[in-house]
Amino acid sequence: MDNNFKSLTLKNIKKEFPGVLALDDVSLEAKAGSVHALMGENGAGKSTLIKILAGAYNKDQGRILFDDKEVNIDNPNDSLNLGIKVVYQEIALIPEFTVGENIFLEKFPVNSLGIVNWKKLYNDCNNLLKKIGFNLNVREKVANLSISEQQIVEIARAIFQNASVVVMDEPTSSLTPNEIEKLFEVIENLKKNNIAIIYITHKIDEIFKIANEVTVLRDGKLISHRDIKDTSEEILIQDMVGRKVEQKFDRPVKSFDKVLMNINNISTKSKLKDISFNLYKGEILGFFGLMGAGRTELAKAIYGYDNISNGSIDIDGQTLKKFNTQTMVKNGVGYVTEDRKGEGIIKDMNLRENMSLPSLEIFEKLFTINKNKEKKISNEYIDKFEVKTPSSERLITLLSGGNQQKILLSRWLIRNLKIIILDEPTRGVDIGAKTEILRLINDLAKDGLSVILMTSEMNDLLTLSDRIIVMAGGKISKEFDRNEATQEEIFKASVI
Amino acid sequence: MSKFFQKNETILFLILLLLLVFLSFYNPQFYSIQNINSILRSSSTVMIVAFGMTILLTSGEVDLSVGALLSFVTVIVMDVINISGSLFLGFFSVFIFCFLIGLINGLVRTVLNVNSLIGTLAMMLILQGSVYIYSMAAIYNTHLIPAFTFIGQGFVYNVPMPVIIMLVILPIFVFLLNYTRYGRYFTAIGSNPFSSNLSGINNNRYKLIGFIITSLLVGIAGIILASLMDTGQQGSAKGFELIVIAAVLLGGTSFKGGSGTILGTILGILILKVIDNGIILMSIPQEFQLVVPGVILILAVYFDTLRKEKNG
Amino acid sequence: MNYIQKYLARGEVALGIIFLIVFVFFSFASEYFFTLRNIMNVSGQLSIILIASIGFAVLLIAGEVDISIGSLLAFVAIPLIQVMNFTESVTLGIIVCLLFGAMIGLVNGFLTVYLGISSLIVTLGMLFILRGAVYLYTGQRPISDELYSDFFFYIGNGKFMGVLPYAAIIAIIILVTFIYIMNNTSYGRKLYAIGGNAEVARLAGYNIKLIKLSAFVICSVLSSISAILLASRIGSANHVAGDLFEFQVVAAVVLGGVSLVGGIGTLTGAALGVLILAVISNGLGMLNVESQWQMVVNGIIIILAVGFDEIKRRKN
Amino acid sequence: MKIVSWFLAAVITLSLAFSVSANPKRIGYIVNYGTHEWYQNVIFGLQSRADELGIELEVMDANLDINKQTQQAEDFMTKGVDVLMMTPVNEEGVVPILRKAKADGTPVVLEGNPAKGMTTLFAICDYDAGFKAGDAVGRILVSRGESEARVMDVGLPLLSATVLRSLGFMEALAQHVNAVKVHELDGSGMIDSSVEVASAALAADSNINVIYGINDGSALGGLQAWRAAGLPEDDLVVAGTGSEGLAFLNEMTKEGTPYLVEAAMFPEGVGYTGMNLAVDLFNGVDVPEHKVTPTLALTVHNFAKYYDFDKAGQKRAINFENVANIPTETKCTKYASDL
Repeated sequence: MDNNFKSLTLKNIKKEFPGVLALDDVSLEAKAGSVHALMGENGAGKSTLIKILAGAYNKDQGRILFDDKEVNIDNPNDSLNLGIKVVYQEIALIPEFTVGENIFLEKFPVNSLGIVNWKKLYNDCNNLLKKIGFNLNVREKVANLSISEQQIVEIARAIFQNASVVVMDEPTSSLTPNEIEKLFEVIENLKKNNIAIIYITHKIDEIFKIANEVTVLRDGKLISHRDIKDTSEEILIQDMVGRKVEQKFDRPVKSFDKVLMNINNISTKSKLKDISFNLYKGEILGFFGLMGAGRTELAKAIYGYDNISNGSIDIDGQTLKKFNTQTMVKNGVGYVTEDRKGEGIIKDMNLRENMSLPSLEIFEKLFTINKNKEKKISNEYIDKFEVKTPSSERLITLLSGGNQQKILLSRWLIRNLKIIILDEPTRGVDIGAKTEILRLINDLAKDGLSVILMTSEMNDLLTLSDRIIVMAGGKISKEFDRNEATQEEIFKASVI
Repeated sequence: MSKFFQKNETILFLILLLLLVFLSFYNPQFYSIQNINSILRSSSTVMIVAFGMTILLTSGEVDLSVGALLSFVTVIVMDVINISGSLFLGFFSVFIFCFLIGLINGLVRTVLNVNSLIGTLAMMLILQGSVYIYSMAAIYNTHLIPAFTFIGQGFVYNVPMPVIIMLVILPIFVFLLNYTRYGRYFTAIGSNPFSSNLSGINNNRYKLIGFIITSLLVGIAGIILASLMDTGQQGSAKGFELIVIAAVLLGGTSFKGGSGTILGTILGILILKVIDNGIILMSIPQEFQLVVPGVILILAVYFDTLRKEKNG
Repeated sequence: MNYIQKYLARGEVALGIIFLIVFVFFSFASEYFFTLRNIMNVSGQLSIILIASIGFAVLLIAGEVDISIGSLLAFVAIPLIQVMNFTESVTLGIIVCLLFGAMIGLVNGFLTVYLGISSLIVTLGMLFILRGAVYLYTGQRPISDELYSDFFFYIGNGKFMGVLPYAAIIAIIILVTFIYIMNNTSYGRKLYAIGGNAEVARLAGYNIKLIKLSAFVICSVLSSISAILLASRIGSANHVAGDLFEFQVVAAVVLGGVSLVGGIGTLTGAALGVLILAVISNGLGMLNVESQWQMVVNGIIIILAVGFDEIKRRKN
Repeated sequence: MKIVSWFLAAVITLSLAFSVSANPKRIGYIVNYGTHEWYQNVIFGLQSRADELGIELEVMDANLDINKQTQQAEDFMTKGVDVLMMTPVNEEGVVPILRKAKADGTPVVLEGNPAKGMTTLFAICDYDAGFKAGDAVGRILVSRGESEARVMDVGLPLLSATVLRSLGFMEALAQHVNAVKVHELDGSGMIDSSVEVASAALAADSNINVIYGINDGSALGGLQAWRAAGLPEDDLVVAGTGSEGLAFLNEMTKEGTPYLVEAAMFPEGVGYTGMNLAVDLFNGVDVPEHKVTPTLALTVHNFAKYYDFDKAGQKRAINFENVANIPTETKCTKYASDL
């Protein structure tokens, strides 16, 4: 917006959510014409930081300087007026709108009567897309686009007008290698146009291709800020995880013999193609995949939440072709969702009720729920997992994310379970709770429970899994045994 | 103590108490047995249906066809008993009919996936029309079976029969919502349908049951109303659905599902009915029977929203 | 081929075909139906519900709902007729009537948007309050139009060149204007965006509260225009006017494919929904079918149309 | 003999043919609330006379929707009926229709209440009907040796017609005994709301010996509330209004019922008279502005003269001739304008 723009600086930013200190004294400077990479595990505070930049959250403390002048970002409008444009990780588009409309969502080209100049809108859009080398029908509804095309629309929207700072949150997570190359060209172009870029990614190789400097966050704290020349993959990983990848748990390599579940050629209409694998008793089977690889879809298909179009599942010698969540729960399968707020907790219920929901028959006598027994058992689990709460009668919404997650895990553990599917069990969970949850998973497997563990946290994946299956594009791309898996190999398999 | 005041029921109870004190100052007749019986009797049909509506709203659904069904039931029960001379057959056909209507409402919601606001609105139109296709004329009591008259008009130890019927049904629903897993399921389904499905609960089955229960309760209320009017009257119970829904919402059940208590519903109905009664006792223009509940509804839900925001 | 399929998949096209079938059926079934006079009559008759449906659809698209419009119809007619009777000015009456409508829209919108009460609850309460206020003020006696002006009579009853009802002209102008606004102005697109995904709209810097508030006002003001047409047609401010009107509007708009969750649907669709129900009602009347059958037919059509639409949507 | 009968038949046929040619062919009637029993019987009367005269009668039901009634009037004019008959949802609301019909050249006959711009009207006299019932109740009270009537009036205070009924009833009653109106209620004319408001009123004060209902639903609702309150029926007198349908006949013929008087308005007779009026208007015969239809206080002793009541079959058949012979006012004693 301003050709003389020099830099955007965040100073000593602090942001607290109930129970979690999301950002603690974080500073960051984005310089015009340069790419500042921001790294960190899930939950390190990157998303919170960009939401503050976008005006979606308000900071608790700290200052934001635009060209050395202090500015307020109280709402999205303030942010947009400064030329801060964000490409969100979750697709933030209006599905019923066309590509062109979505790109111009902020400000439609209008005349003085507020009438949209469609010709100009679509022409400009076409030109923009052509310029940055992507080929999309600008009049197509976004709902009809693939995920990667939608991501391109997001990127195009952020850069098409008046940007001074472009924030990209995992922009390549669902792009093809070809598209990623083009995106990097776009970024080079932005640099030339004196625009500052904050680039968030998990993919270390990307950073060395495009970034000028890199900042690492961990658990809401600023860990390091280095020039790209002064760093290496090793150092960055160390900064992110805080230590070299190491064994946190006592989980020796061993072989399993009793197959508990066979997944035979499962496909779904939307995503999954021909997936087969076995799950052994007492095994932790890790799944890795980048966004859009189909992990969550697989979990939901196995669990009977989404219909499968093909294939079957054998559990305990029983072959299932048509099944739903009830079938799976009856067969001793449990599922903990990645979307705790949307699909996990029941906000109108207390801890006890949330915990006992799938297992009420255990507490039943003559159609009556024995609330004392229910309280007793839920208190046992509250104690066992050190859930921080005054009582089991507290509304679940009043707990922190980590404690909520412990309750959701307990939801399944109070019943007789054979298999548990965990989808990002440590996402949005503070570090203390995280370690406890991981230890718990390990203990459960030792007791003979089979665990399907889907996580993007490489460290957890490597230290806990007996086998690791890597997914890409709705298919299984590679399978590793515990002793042969390395970070690099897994990454490589996931970007095929 | 502060927890006690945070409860919606407490606030409703205080409102009710204020009303009762105010009215008793104004008119000493208010506390006569007769007047209390009159309030309770006219509350009981609303309450019986509201028990079902509480379940439905808790599970995130609504049934607008209850009023139309209620007047249809009065016609059916009177007609069948007139023809057959058998109370059993009369009640039986009512419950079969109500079961079918509830089933259709539920299937339209769960199979056709039509928003229940629209589906039951359409059912309301269908019932309002077809009751006249069933019979243009009101059906009068020609069977003269005393037991039938007793249902709506009788007393047991000075307590009106409809109140007794309501009191028999009440504990079933208190039990159902608070002490059985089904109550939990309805709350879970309304509060977070994804989560409840992922917990192995068949959302659609319980929604279907909710619609059927509500319709069956309308059947009971319809039999009482028919006895009270001594007539099967098409077009009776006008606006009944709105009163039931308003009372349940006033009682703290959320329109978005998830939270609802029978106690709240009962208090909601009593408040509305005491206001109605007070307006007649005080000889205030009866038009206020429309205005006052409207204001109270908005205020009650507003306070509820405020309180929920405070709780995060 | 692909293009044709895509075209047919559009909700409005399916509705248009249903409309044509209904229309052709009645043309053959009744000798009176397909006459210029009848078609012009129907077009005048449906304009009242059409205008209110446009406002209602705009609000639904923005993700909110107003079920108080039936009571509003009766309520705002009172200032209209009273001002006309006192000042002998139709224009003044209309202005005051529209102002009252706008005020009610502001109140509904304020309670919903700024106090955060669900619009369904707010307007359910408003439904009771306005109807009660009408009963109280009028003592349940209609207030007659004593001015008896030709101008006011012609608004709802007159026909341009003796053929096309003025009411229909007003409705068509409003419909075309709002179709244009919804499709071609940034304001209209913002309404869609807000109803489609409020969070995205917020991040795009929209003033969601203000825009939603304006949608409430649009809904109430358009309903007030319906109220003026109705008052002209019944020559009075009538306490029974608009009873169950909100249900008719909801049915027509939803039949027209406007989603109750917001962001989805078009005014063309809503208008077709109104058209279909109006033609069925008129046609059955021309065939001497009792009105109770009309209710049953309407109920079944709504369930089937919405159910069909949902199934189609789920398939995609 | 054969020739005579042939001749007679020819005369009858000819005269019929003649009369048919002078009559309207099609008449449209818009009823305000067609599902109500009273109006079903009005329609029965209209149809009976229309059949006799060979007129095609079409009926539409506005179902209390004033907007719909306006549309239906337009629809009838589009269909080109010879006479338009209507019972207005309310009188103020039909003024524009009358104006339109005049422009269209369609003659209009109203039922019920006068409206601005109308030509002719057929209706009962509400005040007189109430008066006749009050008179009958007064006589009963006197015969029982009572000197005071304490009345619960289950009324509809917001309709002038029903207010006139209540007024007539009370004024007639006052001619016999000391008449006190203890409760003045709004039962909406519906049995269920009447039960509700009467219950509340009786709870406040049940020292009542007369219940008057402005229609049958109101009277029965009042009586049902009395019964549901468990009050003794021995000294009570209930009077209803309308002879709408079977309700009063069912109740009145019960053993020991307090429902003793019905202000009968003979809806079938109303319809019958109305059809004659429509034919007269069409034929250009001079018609009165208000054609009064007969009313009478019916009791268990005299109803059989006018109604043949089949209790088992739930049917009633009116005796049009006897109803027509009831002496009828040429003008009502009081109109809405007198209130």
